[in-house]
Amino acid sequence: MPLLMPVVLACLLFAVGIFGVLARRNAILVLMSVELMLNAVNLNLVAFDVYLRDQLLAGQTFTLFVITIAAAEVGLGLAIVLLVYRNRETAQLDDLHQLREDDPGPPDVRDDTRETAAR
Amino acid sequence: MTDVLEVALRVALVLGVFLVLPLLVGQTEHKAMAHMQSRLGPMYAGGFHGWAQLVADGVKFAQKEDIVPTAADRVVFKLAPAVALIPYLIALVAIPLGPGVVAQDLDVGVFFVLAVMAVGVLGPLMGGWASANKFSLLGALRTAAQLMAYELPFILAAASVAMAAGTLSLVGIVEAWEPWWLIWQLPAAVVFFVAGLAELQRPPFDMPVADSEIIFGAFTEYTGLRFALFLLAEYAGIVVLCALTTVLFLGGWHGPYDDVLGWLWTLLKTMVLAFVVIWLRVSYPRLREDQLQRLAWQGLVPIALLQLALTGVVVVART
Amino acid sequence: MKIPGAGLAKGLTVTMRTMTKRSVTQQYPEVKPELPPRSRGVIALLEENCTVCMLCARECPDWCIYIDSHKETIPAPPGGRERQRNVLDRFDIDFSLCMYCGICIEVCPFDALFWSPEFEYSELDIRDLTHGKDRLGEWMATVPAPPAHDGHGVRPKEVDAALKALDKPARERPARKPAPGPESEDAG
Amino acid sequence: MTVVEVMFALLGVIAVGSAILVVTTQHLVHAALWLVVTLGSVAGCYLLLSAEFVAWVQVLIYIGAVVVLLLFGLMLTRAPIGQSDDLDSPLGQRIAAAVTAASAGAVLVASVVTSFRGERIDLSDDRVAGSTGDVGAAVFRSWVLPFEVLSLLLLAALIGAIVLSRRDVSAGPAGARMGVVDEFGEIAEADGVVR
Repeated sequence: MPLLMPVVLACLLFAVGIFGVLARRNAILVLMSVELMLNAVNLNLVAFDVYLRDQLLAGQTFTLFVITIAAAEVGLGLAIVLLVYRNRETAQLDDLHQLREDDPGPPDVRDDTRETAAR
Repeated sequence: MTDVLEVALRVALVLGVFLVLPLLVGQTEHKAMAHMQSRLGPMYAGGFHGWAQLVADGVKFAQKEDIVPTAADRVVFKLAPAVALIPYLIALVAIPLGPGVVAQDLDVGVFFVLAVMAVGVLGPLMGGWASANKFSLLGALRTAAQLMAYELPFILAAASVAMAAGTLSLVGIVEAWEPWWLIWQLPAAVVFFVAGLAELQRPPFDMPVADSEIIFGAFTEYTGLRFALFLLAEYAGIVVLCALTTVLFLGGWHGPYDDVLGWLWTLLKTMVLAFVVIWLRVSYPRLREDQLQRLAWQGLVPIALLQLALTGVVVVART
Repeated sequence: MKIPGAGLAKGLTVTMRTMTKRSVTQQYPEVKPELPPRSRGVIALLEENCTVCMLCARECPDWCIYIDSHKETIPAPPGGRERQRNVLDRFDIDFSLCMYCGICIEVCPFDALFWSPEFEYSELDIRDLTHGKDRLGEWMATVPAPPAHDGHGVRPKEVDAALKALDKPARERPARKPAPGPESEDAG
Repeated sequence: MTVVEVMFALLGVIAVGSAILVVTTQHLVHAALWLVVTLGSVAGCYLLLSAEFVAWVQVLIYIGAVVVLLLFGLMLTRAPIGQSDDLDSPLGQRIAAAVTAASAGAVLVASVVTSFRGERIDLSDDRVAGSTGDVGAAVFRSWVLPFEVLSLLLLAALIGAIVLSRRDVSAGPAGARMGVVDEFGEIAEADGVVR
């Protein structure tokens, strides 16, 4: 098999992942796009590992590690997203700009501090 | 040409097992549960003690109207039963019946079966979300929560026996099995079986389909054949779980005259375990959500980890 | 000492023990149930005994007995005079109303009503549950024979009287055969 | 083209196609389900590259755990059935994203094509490059230190997730800010706000 096949596939997947991260507003969709990019990297690692006949199997081993880290990342990321959703009732990344300096803000942006104090 | 024939034969065998054993388990459940409740169970269909009840059920399901709710996500809704059922069919491929009687001896057998079973759980999730019904959604949420809790002890327990045998191949595990493992791997066996029951959402772990609370969970909106497929998936899941427990922990085909009767021992052990599944269903009430989570995280996971440590120590000491 | 899991094992033994016992299910259409004596299935009418006294209809708590009749004059026998008697035209019991209390049978002074254990008379139309006197008469065939007297029970007064009469010297009374109690007409 | 290459090409097309659907579909849950297809076909690619173990780990962890988690998250954030209009950024940002992605992809593809044209992966012999035994030996002989570090990282992530999702961990101002209403009460309240 030409080495180019898996490697180009990985590049394409990575590009799609970049597009997803940049173009999506929903936090969970962004997480999914990150997963796509991680998969592209994994595919690359495995392809080169097989291509080079690595005696230490570094590529596949690190693929396993990346998969593990991805699972941890999704777990943590989702915990954060759920927390944000719980407090703001939205998972849209564009709406999370309270730390921005001098934010006139659309009128429907809620003042989080006053809201919770009122509770 | 003979290769093609052999493959076809193996596939046919797996398909036959897949179609017969779940029905057998279902019929056993009908009758055993009935007698445990001082009833007789089905007595009419087929004449002798209602042996054809499930065939009749199948015919009935096939005749029913296939309804998709208006607000449902049609494609996902229709796809969900297949997603729930097919993984169990694929999982059966790797399970050995007797010495040399296996559809495909895989190097990563245990892993393969566990991975494929993990895909099967997407079915209820998809169905529950796509039904556009709040009870279905609740059922799907409960399914997801339950799966995340029980997947870990399930795999840890399987890892213990794989470690003891020094291989992930199911055939290899059975070949390495010795009777004293029954004691040595007992905690892992119990953890595996219980966690597997929870993954299948069988009572007493049937929170996700609890019919007295959320109607029928993710399957509420399903009718006719699609509903039947979900039910079949449940019983196929029982068969796969019991066969897997047999192969991993009860020594598979080991028994008297196992070079000839091996397949019989495997089937017998599987059916005994399936009976235990039914027995547990009749005996215990449904666990509450907090009890469910507590059992997984405070009971099964520590036991599985301890078992893993014990297995490691024994394996290292023996070599 | 409390063994962990003892409760779980107990639950399992209960179900297992139940499984080995005979189940209590009655396979009704194939196997007829063994009804206890004096089962209240349906009410049968012995038309000849009915004098249209209307007691049953009046005592019925939910008024489910309908009786119509007319008077008939019997031509005078030679040397006698004409007599009138009641003739039953209609005797219906609406079993959709009947609550099987059995009061009508208790109050009937002439033993025209009986309990029959037959219970298979369901209908698709509720109106068909009103049985006419012909239908009620047909049930008479299913009325079981009255149970024999309990040997330890109190003897009927008639038997006592007859026995007392038997004890007296035969010459004081004209010889008469005492009727044995249980076979007397009013036993049922 | 051998059979393996044809199958790989097919799987690649499926993977890229479903990946594009993941990032463009307007149905939240469909995105997760298309992700399953992508991950599955990437697993198939691993199998064709004879990395068996990695392939099944991919299925078990990604589809069995990660996607279930994602679906769980989607359901908890009330993914609606049907199209949602607010998944994508404004058009300008999307165009910019597309340009960025396309140029990144073009650069990457161009560079790998110039570097590795004509190179072939040798899959002719029957040796499995990633059998369980080989991978196991590699992980626990050569890479045992990263493995241990990874386990530590996982533990940290576990604790982090627990701390994030529990509300009774800190009684300080931060904990008070999060509120002490239980989850279902909170959701009911959110209902009132949104509708």
